[in-house]
Amino acid sequence: MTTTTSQTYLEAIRQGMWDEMEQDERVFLLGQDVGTYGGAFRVTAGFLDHFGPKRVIDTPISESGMVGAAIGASMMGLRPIVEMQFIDFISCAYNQIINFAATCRYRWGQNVPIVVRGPSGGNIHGSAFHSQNPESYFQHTPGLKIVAPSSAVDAKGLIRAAIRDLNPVLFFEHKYLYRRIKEEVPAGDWIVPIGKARLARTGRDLSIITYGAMLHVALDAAARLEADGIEIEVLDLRTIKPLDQDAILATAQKTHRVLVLTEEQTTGSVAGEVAARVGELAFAWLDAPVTRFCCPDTPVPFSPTMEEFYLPNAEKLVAKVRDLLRY
Amino acid sequence: MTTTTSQTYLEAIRQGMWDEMEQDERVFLLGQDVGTYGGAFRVTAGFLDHFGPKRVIDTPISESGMVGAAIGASMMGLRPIVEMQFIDFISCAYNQIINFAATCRYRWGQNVPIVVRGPSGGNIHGSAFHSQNPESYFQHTPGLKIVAPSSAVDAKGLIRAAIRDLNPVLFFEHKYLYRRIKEEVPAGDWIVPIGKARLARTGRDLSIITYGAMLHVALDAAARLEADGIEIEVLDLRTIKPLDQDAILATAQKTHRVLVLTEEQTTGSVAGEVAARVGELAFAWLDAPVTRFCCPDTPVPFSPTMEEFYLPNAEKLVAKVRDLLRY
Amino acid sequence: MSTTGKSFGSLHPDSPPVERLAETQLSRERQLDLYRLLRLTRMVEGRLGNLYRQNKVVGGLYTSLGQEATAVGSAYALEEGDFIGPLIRNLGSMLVRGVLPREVMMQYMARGLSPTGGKDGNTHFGDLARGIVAPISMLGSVIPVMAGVALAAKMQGRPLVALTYIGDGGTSTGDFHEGLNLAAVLDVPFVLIAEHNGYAYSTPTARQMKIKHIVARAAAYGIPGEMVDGNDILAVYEVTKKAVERARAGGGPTLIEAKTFRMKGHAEHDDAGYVPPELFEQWRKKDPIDRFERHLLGLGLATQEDLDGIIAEIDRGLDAEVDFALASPMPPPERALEGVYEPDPAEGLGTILPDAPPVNSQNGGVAR
Amino acid sequence: MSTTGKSFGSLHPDSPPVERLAETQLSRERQLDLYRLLRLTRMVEGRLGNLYRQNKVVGGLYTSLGQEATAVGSAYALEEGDFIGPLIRNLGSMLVRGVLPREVMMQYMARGLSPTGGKDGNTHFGDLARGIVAPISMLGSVIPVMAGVALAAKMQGRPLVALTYIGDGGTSTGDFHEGLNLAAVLDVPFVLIAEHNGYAYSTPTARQMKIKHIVARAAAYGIPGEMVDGNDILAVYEVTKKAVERARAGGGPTLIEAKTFRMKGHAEHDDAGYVPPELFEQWRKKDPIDRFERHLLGLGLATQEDLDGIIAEIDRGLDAEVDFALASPMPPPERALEGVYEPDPAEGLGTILPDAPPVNSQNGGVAR
Ligand SMILES: Cc1ncc(C[n+]2csc(CCOP(=O)(O)OP(=O)(O)O)c2C)c(N)n1
Ligand SMILES: Cc1ncc(C[n+]2csc(CCOP(=O)(O)OP(=O)(O)O)c2C)c(N)n1
Ligand SMILES: [Mg+2]
Ligand SMILES: [Mg+2]
Repeated sequence: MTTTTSQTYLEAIRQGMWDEMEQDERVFLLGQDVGTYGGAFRVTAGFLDHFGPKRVIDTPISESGMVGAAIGASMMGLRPIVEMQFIDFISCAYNQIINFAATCRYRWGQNVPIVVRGPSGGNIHGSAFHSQNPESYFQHTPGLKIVAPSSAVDAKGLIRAAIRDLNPVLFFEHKYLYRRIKEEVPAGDWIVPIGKARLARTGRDLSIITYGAMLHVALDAAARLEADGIEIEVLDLRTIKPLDQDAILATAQKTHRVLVLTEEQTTGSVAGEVAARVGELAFAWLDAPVTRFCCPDTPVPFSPTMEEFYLPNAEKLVAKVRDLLRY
Repeated sequence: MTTTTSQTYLEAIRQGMWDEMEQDERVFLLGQDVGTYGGAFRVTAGFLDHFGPKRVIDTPISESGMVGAAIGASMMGLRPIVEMQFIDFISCAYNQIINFAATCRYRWGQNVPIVVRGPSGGNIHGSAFHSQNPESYFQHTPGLKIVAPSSAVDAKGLIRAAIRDLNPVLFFEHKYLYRRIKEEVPAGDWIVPIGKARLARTGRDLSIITYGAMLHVALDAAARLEADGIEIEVLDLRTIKPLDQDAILATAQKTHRVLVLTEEQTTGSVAGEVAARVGELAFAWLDAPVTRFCCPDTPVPFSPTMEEFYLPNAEKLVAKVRDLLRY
Repeated sequence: MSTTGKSFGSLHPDSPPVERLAETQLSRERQLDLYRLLRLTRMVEGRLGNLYRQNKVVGGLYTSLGQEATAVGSAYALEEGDFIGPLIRNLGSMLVRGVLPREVMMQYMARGLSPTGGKDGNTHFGDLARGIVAPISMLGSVIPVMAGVALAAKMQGRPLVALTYIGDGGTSTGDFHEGLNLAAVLDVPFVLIAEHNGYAYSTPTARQMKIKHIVARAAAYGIPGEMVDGNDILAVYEVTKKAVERARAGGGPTLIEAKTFRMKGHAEHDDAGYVPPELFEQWRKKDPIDRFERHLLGLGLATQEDLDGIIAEIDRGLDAEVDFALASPMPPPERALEGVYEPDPAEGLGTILPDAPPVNSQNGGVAR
Repeated sequence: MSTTGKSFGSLHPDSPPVERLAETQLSRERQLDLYRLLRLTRMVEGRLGNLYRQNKVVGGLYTSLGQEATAVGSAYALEEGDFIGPLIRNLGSMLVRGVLPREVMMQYMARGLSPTGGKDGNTHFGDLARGIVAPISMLGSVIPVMAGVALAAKMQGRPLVALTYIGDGGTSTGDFHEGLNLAAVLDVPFVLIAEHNGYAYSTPTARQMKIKHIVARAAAYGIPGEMVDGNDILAVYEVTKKAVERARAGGGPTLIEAKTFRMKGHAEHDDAGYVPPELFEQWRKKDPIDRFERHLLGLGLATQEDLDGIIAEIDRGLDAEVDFALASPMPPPERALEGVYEPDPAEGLGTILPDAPPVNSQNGGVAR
């Protein structure tokens, strides 16, 4: 019998970090406004008071500097968590992440256990620089791990796993989910392992492979389609790198039809990588083309009318699924 | 009757830039050591003497600053060409490229006609930071164009097209080809259009889709396979963004078997994007899984023994093709 | 660093009733024009605040309350043909360059007739015809870009100056350093105004840098530095004018530090609980509009009626602007797909070389 | 900026025959040890040059000829437990920290027994046990990383100092600024040596920055700056020692500018045709080894025989190192696949929460 607490996605992340910091004094936070202010989204509210200024560090506006410092500190045995105020600003730390953090282990045997985390994703009318999903910028880089939870439980378990991981982990929180999701989260010291997808719904007609905020779009669409007796299987990747290839191939082999749904511009997307793998490794089982449903190849538009048009939603997804079932 | 000159890949790029600078006084160069020294690879040797220090600017070691300055200058009606001394250092300008250069047109109607170019690719034992193929870092970003020529003729025609293009163009030269390729290049004022692939070899048994240095590996393998009566079609993408989807689908429809060959780590590669498109849009024609042949998911290793193991070559490719033909 | 700016204006809270702002050659008319622009800035932001509270604004609202003089005074020192790269707190500089209040309102409300057609929000729009380059959100990034504008001007022999802004927080970015160093070493006509307003979001300057005065960084680039009372609009005008003239005359870039204070939170949602109330108290006394009014009235350059008249006229104008903006439609959804790339010109980009024929597998490997 | 470094050493080419280097408390033994390390650096690079000309080196060869005193003297001022982040021209600092010549040789020859197992080349290897962090090629990037090492030390209460290097060219990178500012504002035990050697590849300092002395940048971060004759090994030692002690005592970072000169091209393939021959002439007279020898001999700290003895011993040692390195095998090809990720510890990362059961489509949408 485990006790549970009702927690939002945001609270779960917060709690996960809090618990790790309580348990492991090597863990510390750095980022802009993470201390006094508790973070732009208040993810770290209360941390400064509780853990003190040594472990909760307000930094200058220096994303590259922050990540670099985290890399150095991690080599000394600490476990830094770097917050990007919005994940879009990770572009300013690109070099440190892909060239420094990601390669030390391979080049000279030095692992770099850091977490870089922050709010990603759209649907909050944040326009081009406060809505990005940067997972595809990094999916190509060996040495990185990338996580993108869709639920409070996963968010808590994965942030704990990310902090304990011995490699650099990029942890992309979907800000649309921060306060929109509330779940019973079990108490206790547990993790959700990096690299494992989760079957969110079983079905035999078609598989939707997705992650993050889109998981909820997929479940919504699946529920709608159920009325017509259509059984949709939904796989929540949870980890973008390394992909859980076994789970991906298993669902493809089961339903023979795969739609990959992600909140990214289509070209060069994570969805493309998933589709390429399914197409190559599950070819014999496929009854229809592996289909991507992502955003169009444009920056994220600001105005709600356009952003709604730009983003996948359940209604559009239902139509895509019906098309694919007719193939 | 057109006259031709025998030119290396490097000379062709150099000549293309030279001709554009002669014809169009808006075109200018900036980069580290591009002036007095003529560039680390001597691509711009002689430019300073001929065009003067106003149009050939040695800059500080500031990749982000260089690209930013190019963006600003382009808005004023100039046509800057920024050299990265090695293309790997483009990671330091990532933010300026994906967020500034790529989005102005969409957000406020301001186009940004700049070229960012430099030596990419491995096989010269340059290790992790002098061997990168960064096209996949950028393929996801709407607003960018990406070019990667495989021949001297294409290099010359495409650099001219890139300079004339009204959008930001990333021009990735493969340094392994710089002096290893020599061709007859026609004289005169012509371009090779961005966005058009080139059929490098016709065949009916299997298509290899590739670009850059790997084109030559593909042609080599195709020639070897010809001895066994195997007809390989080879498509040279030349442009990575926007992809020539028509040409890609046409060859897939023709041969029913597609292998995508690129010199990148496999996951999140351009090859993945091509494979995803073929899998989705040419599904009905496929007799075998679209197969990627890229590098393993590791940084580029330094030692020749390991780098040879890491890189695709004709021998390995022949084996892959035979496997795929047996499917 | 030079701190000639110190001679302008006064930071003393106990300044005498007749405000002694910096000396200026500006005529009475131009001073009243400056006053109008300063007032306009505050009043436009006031209207935006109303719209925000009415839930008409999409996303956050960022204002420059208490620091309007920096943006307005500096932009006023420019000539037609010059370029600015304003940040979110520099609405005033955009109004100086002719941006209409409705444009900003429609931007904030994501309307289809906004300068970006609803594609971007707030002050993030540009218009080269009016000499405005839009920044991106990533702080610091516009500095090298404006250095590039200045570089082009120099190359083209155009006698213009590029001016941009950075917050105290933004000075910590790599692009601040790369951009300013590049501008300095290439000796381009560039002016950077560092708006030192005490905080970067919740982070006080002492956590941002170990120096007290940002102007100390000018010496790191070998360029002149000026420190100015950012709440004395005449001082800001004069010090910028001097820098702009030097730049235009080929004297290269200047870094100007304007001391001011952000009188609200970072954005409308932020109650600025982390700012000690005394600081607000102190700085309220130095309000740039109040001070400019005391100067104008004290020196007999304007009567209270003159000022009231200006305010009333702005108010009337803003009613119409708000009405227009509110009545304007949201953009059509499909516009989301438009405008990513600049198309090739109709005549193409040049003669296309026909591709060499492919090797033909059926033909013994010979080109067909 | 403070320029206490100026008091150390002498930049005058016409220095008297008995070299007057900086005053030092270093004993005769330690001075001879320093001499050995200085010599060793030059001789190891000399051997690498031979190997390069024999086509045994894979890729380029980068040396520190003429500037060895900066790396050696500064690293010599550190204690065991301190950390360095050496760049390509700082082989000397690595040798000070116990790196064996064979390690560097095998790195340059891409051998399987090299510290990176052939995965990376030249001086790009690290070893925390010896306090060495490997940089990446992107200049400037190691500065924030070493600031992070220092930050950790401070947090952990370990009395150690992190020291790294940057070239005049590398100071133009954003990471120089972000890293140094971060170190300054967090007040961590960090020392940055800016090696001002006249050129960045072919680019003279005047094209890199508008300032003459890099040390002018210390004031931009509110930290002490020191300028030192980089070819006076004792001066470099002393000034670094002072900075390191201050840092260790909680006094925060220091920026040290060492004036020196790159006596070759950027790499072995570069003939440095762009450097005026007079400059080489001038600086040859200031060769740090010659000067240190004149000091040792002139003050009677060593005889020519002593020095010859040291050289001969190094030489014998290097013969063995070269032989070992040359005889060592290339790495097995499949090693390319190894070592990208650190595996989870055997016991795992914690208790794994079982996943909630999926919704079951066949069951009216209820979890099965
Ligand atoms: C590179 C980057 N990192 C983080 C942010 C998030 N952010 C937006 S405004 C701000 C504070 C800016 O402070 P300052 O530069 O002092 O300007 P002010 O708001 O005071 O005018 C931050 C951290 C950003 N926009 N860009
Ligand atoms: C970010 C980055 N840009 C470009 C380069 C290419 N590069 C390697 S060394 C060098 C010159 C370095 O000059 P400096 O910093 O003065 O060091 P020095 O070689 O004189 O020791 C350049 C431009 C690089 N390594 N990193
Ligand atoms: Mg501020
Ligand atoms: Mg140098």
